[in-house]
Amino acid sequence: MISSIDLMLLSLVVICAIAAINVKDLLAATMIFGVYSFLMCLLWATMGAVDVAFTEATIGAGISTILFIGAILHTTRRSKD
Amino acid sequence: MSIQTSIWPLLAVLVSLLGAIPIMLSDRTPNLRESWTLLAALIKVAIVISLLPHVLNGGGWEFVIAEVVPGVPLVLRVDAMGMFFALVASILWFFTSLYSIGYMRTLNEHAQTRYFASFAVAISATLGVAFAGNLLTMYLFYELLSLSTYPLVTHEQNAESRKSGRKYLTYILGTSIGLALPAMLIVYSLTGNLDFQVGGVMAESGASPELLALLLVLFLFGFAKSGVMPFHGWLPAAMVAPTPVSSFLHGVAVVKAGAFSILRIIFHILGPEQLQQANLGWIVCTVAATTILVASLVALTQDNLKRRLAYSTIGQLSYMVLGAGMLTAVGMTGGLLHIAMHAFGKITLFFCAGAIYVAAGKKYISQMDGLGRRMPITYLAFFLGSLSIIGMPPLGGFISKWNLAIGAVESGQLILLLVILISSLLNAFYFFPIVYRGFFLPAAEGEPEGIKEAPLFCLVPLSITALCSLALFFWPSVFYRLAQLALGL
Amino acid sequence: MKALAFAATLVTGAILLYGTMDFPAWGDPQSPAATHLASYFIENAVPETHVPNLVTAVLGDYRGYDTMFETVVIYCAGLAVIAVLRRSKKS
Amino acid sequence: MELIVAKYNYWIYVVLMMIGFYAMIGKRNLVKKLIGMNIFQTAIILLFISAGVKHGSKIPIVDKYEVLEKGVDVATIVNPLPHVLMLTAIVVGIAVTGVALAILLRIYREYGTLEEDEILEKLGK
Amino acid sequence: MKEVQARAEALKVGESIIIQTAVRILVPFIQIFGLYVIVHGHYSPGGGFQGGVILGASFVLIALAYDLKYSMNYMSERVNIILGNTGALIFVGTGVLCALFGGLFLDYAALDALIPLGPVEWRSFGIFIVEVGVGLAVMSIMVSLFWDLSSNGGLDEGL
Amino acid sequence: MSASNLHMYVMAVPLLTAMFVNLFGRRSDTVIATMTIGSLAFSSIASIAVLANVLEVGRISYVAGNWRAPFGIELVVDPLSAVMLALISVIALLASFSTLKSVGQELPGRGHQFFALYLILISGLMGLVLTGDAFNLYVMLEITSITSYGLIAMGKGRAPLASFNYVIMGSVGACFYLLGVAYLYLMTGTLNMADLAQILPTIGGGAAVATALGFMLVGLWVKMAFFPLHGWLPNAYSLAPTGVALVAAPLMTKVTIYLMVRIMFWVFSADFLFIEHALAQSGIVWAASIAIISGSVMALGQRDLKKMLTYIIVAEVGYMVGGVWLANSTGLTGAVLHIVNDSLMTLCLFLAVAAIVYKLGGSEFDRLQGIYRKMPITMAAFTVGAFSMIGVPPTAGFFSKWYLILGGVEAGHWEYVIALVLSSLINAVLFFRIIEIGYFFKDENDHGHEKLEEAPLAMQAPLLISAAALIVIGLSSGPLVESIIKLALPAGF
Repeated sequence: MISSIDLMLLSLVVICAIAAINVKDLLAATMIFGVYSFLMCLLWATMGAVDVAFTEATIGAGISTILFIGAILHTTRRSKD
Repeated sequence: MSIQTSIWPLLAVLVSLLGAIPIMLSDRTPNLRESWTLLAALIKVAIVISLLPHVLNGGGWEFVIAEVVPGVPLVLRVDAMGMFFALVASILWFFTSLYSIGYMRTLNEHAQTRYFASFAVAISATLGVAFAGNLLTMYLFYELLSLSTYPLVTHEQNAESRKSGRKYLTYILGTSIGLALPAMLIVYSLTGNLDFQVGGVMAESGASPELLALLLVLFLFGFAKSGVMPFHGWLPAAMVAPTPVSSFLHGVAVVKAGAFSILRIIFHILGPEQLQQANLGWIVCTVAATTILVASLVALTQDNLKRRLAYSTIGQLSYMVLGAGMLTAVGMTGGLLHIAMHAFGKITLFFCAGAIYVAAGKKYISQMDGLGRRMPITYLAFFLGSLSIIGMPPLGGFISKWNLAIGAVESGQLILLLVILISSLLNAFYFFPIVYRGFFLPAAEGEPEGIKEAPLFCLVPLSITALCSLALFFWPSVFYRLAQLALGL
Repeated sequence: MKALAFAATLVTGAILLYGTMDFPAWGDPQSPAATHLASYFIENAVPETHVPNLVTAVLGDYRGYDTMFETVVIYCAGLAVIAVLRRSKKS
Repeated sequence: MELIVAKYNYWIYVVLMMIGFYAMIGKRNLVKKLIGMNIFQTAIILLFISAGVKHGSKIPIVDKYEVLEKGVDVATIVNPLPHVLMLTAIVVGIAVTGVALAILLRIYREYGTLEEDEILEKLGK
Repeated sequence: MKEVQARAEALKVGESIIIQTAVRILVPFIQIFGLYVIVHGHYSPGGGFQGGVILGASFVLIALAYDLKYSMNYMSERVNIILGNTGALIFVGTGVLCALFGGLFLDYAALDALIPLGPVEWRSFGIFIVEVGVGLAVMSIMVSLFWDLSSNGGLDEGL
Repeated sequence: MSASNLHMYVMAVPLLTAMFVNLFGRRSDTVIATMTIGSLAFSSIASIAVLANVLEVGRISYVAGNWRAPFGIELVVDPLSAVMLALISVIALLASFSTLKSVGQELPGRGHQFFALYLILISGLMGLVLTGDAFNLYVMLEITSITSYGLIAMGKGRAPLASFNYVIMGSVGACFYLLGVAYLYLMTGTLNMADLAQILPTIGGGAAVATALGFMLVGLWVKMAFFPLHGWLPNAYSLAPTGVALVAAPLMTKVTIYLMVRIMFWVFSADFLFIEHALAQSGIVWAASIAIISGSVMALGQRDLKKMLTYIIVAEVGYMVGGVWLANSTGLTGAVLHIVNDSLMTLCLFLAVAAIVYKLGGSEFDRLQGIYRKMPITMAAFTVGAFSMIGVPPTAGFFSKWYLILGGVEAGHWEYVIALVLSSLINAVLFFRIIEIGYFFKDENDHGHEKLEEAPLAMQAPLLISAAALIVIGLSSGPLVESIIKLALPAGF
């Protein structure tokens, strides 16, 4: 009994992960990583881990992304790989 | 045999180590510094001699320093064999100290404080090797001796001496860590014990002959201070050191510590009996005999006096090893005796070489024509010393060589007798020309006038040691008795 | 370099997959993870701490020691960032 | 088939972890390495969280008075322990990320690039 | 950096009056929500970390909408450091206090000796205390992380 | 203060002090110094008391929050962890005198940040040795890592790059460890080490448990810089501010080795490790032998004293890992003894380096010419440390090497014995090169009366104490092993 929502989320997560490490633009990578975090957060919410989901939403998708962006704007967006 | 606990062995070892501290502190006042050196030397001789009677009566002294490994404490034990070596070393240290003062001052050497301090540490370590009660303690002092003589070898601080220092350490530390230490650990893991016992601790271990052979080889080459080939290269290199160092290194402390260690191992760790049963004496004998012959031949070709003496030393050291390798009572006695006899002879020779350098500034034999007429006392002493080394009566060297020869006959290996005879002949070949040139050849053209005997501080010690060599022929009984006791005869 | 990294990743992944063979089925209520410590917390957390949010109860009390160091970790991070990055006003 | 149904979740986690791991060791861009690190960490968190899942159970927040009076059926509630652990792990993750970003900025100040090979080139000069 | 700044200037992102006003209105609510998350951690998802991050986010928001200098009117560097330290100190201090009052480390029930509430209630209350500590620490550190990373350590100009 | 909390205070006092240092140390270095030294002195005394107590009464189980063991987080004070606790606090105390000086010179005005991180690092290390909970271990691991990332990145020049490398490698290590914990948790449902040790034999050693063990070990190996996972260490330690290297070099790798021992014998069992995975066992001894030799050889290529020492650390890690995996009690005794001795030796050497860097501004070989004349006391202590590294009796290093080699002989792992001996020889080369440069490289007409340039007393005193400790510990290693180390070994060993 593969629940379809689970499977969908999981495949999205994997796609996001691959995209995040393969996009050449770091800012885009960071944004994709934010999406990844948010999907993770949904996944955990479906697993009943509300606290973790909440934390991931605030920390992973929120602050962490902002910190990445802050750092990238002060350095460079380009990436060779 | 009554073993008494006493702190005196420790004091005997420590006296010069502690002496190093005031020596270092009186850096700016040479007179005071050298009084400390002499004082320490005197006290040391006194302590060692005061320990002697009890040992001669078959007793011993013991002092446990610390319990470091289960079953193997750091312990000093004065037995006959240790006493034998300690007696030689401490007496000769006193003379070397006297001689050093004269030598160093006349040449106005640099870094004399470091020199005297290292010297003090080195003699401490030598005595430690002599008095060590087990293999671990001996190893400890052996390493300490290597390290403390390193600054002496590198004394000149120029590129050549640094290179020699490196060579010295490479050989000595390399073999002791690389070969002797594993061998020691194998012995420990077999027996759980590293004590020196008459008959050897390996007696009960039931080790196979192959293992015994491996251990023997590891130990034989592991204590490379004994200069057995192919680990002899450090010795000629170490000749860059000041002559008192060379005399002490080659006459007494370092090389004898190596030979002494090998003898100790054969007598008291591996055990002559076991080696005899496993029929392993030939390994030692082959190595020693080869070294004797090759070193004597090489010595013939050397023009630098100190280098010639160095190669001579390499050869002579192997006599001691050879004696042990014969595994017969007489042979082993001879080997042990040769430690003392050679020490007095060789130190005289080195003292003379130093005196010649101090007085005439000459290092090469080819330059020494006619020098004997200007420095008669030095040359006479040199003559006596070389006679002793060659093994001519009436000098001490004869006694040990006689024993060795008898041992060779007893063990039925006549080839060894041949080796001894040939080598003695070679000894004569490389020593007599020096004396001959000194007395009978005319001095070279343009020789500066006014070369005369070295200062008194140099001259007195070398005369005394030469006379000692002579005396040992007539009164060898103390050393003879000690050697007998050491072998449990 | 990349090939090496890829190979290392594959090997590691294979080992991890091999390890999952023994795992209890996903979401199994009888798995050891769900029974051993967990049941104690679910049963006793509320009576012992009067906190209805079990996660908070375990976080704040049973595993308060962890949480304390978690705070210290974040504190260290703040401190480290200041120490590494901050430039003094003058320069 | 039974095996796949029971375990497919775990396998996907492993794939995720390996994506992160590869980025950490294989990518040359330092930011990419960091993103990889975060992916790796979240994947591990996912693994932990799924260890607490029970089929047909509720979130770990209960009614205090009901529990005090009647007790609670263990099987109905999700295991809270992994959640606790993973809260800690998330916070640790952000802390490391923060410090790493700060170090990144310092590196950029020094070398003006975030590519490992370019930095090494500059060092070589 | 300059380039980014120039582009931001051109787009007038940082100074959009709509955003600024929206932020100004939103921030108090966000902060109240953050406080709620902290103190209501006992009964609902959330707790010190989440609440702390939300509180921190409110300051970050100000800094994003205005600029860093302006946001430091709300919380200065000094206050930030003091709050961060205080937060961590509250947690560790509570633990040590429990030990000093004869219990084991972090055994809140031991604080019963201080004010008698009953051990179980003290545990609940102890969790509350440490959550507040966590909240404070996380808030100030999130803010400080943002400050430093978004201004490259200079604390002068934001993103 | 009740005595049962004493070991807790050992750890908590530096932690609390860290925050106070950050709050109040901004203006005055004296405040920082007083607080740091005060708290560490307290920790040292208390930890020695704890050690004495533990040797008397045996293992103490302590649960933070007063929840019984598998539910709350258990702190374990047994002889082994008590030894480590005492070691950490004493070494940190000795190091911090020097650190205070060198930070004052290298990082003026940032002492309050530095020492807050520094104290948390130390208390994190203490937490690591105390913990009896697999997950808490991860948290403590991250504490020590994050503080050291920050501390290392405070250095100049290439230090941030080294630190970033360390971040990546350290995170890989920590993640691997956490993965191992996850696997164990999935299989057993518990995190407490003692509990794990009870449950693991009942479920049998399947693929998941073996994987868990593997990942935990690899994670720790990354953290301890076990060859070939050592890449981050040399740069990180040599480029860090000297004060960091002073405490990180002696402690970090050794504590990680302690953790490996802890995981191996207190979570898994010797049977599981050495009998069921005999192949891995001998494989790891081989790896350790290679680690020893390559660490030493890489050290040979260095032209900077600090960097050279960091490669020696890599080699020393090989010693200890090999000793532990020899699978006999002699080897393990040697490894544990070597943890103690090696931390002291490294401390001694790094204190000397700190004094040199303080005076000369660097430790490249070229700068060291004639250094024995300028800093005779420092270099005398350095020589003692060097002898100990080489393994010259009666310094401490000899005796741990003794046990390690003996263990190798007993286990029949000759490659390990050869590696140890060879590395001793290479160490001899390394250190005599320094001694030669420092002592005998001098122009001919120098008569050795240069101006003394000794480091301040605050740097020399700990150095001399550590050098003396090397000899004292060496001479008393018999009683030390009999009365402490033997007790610290796992039961049945």
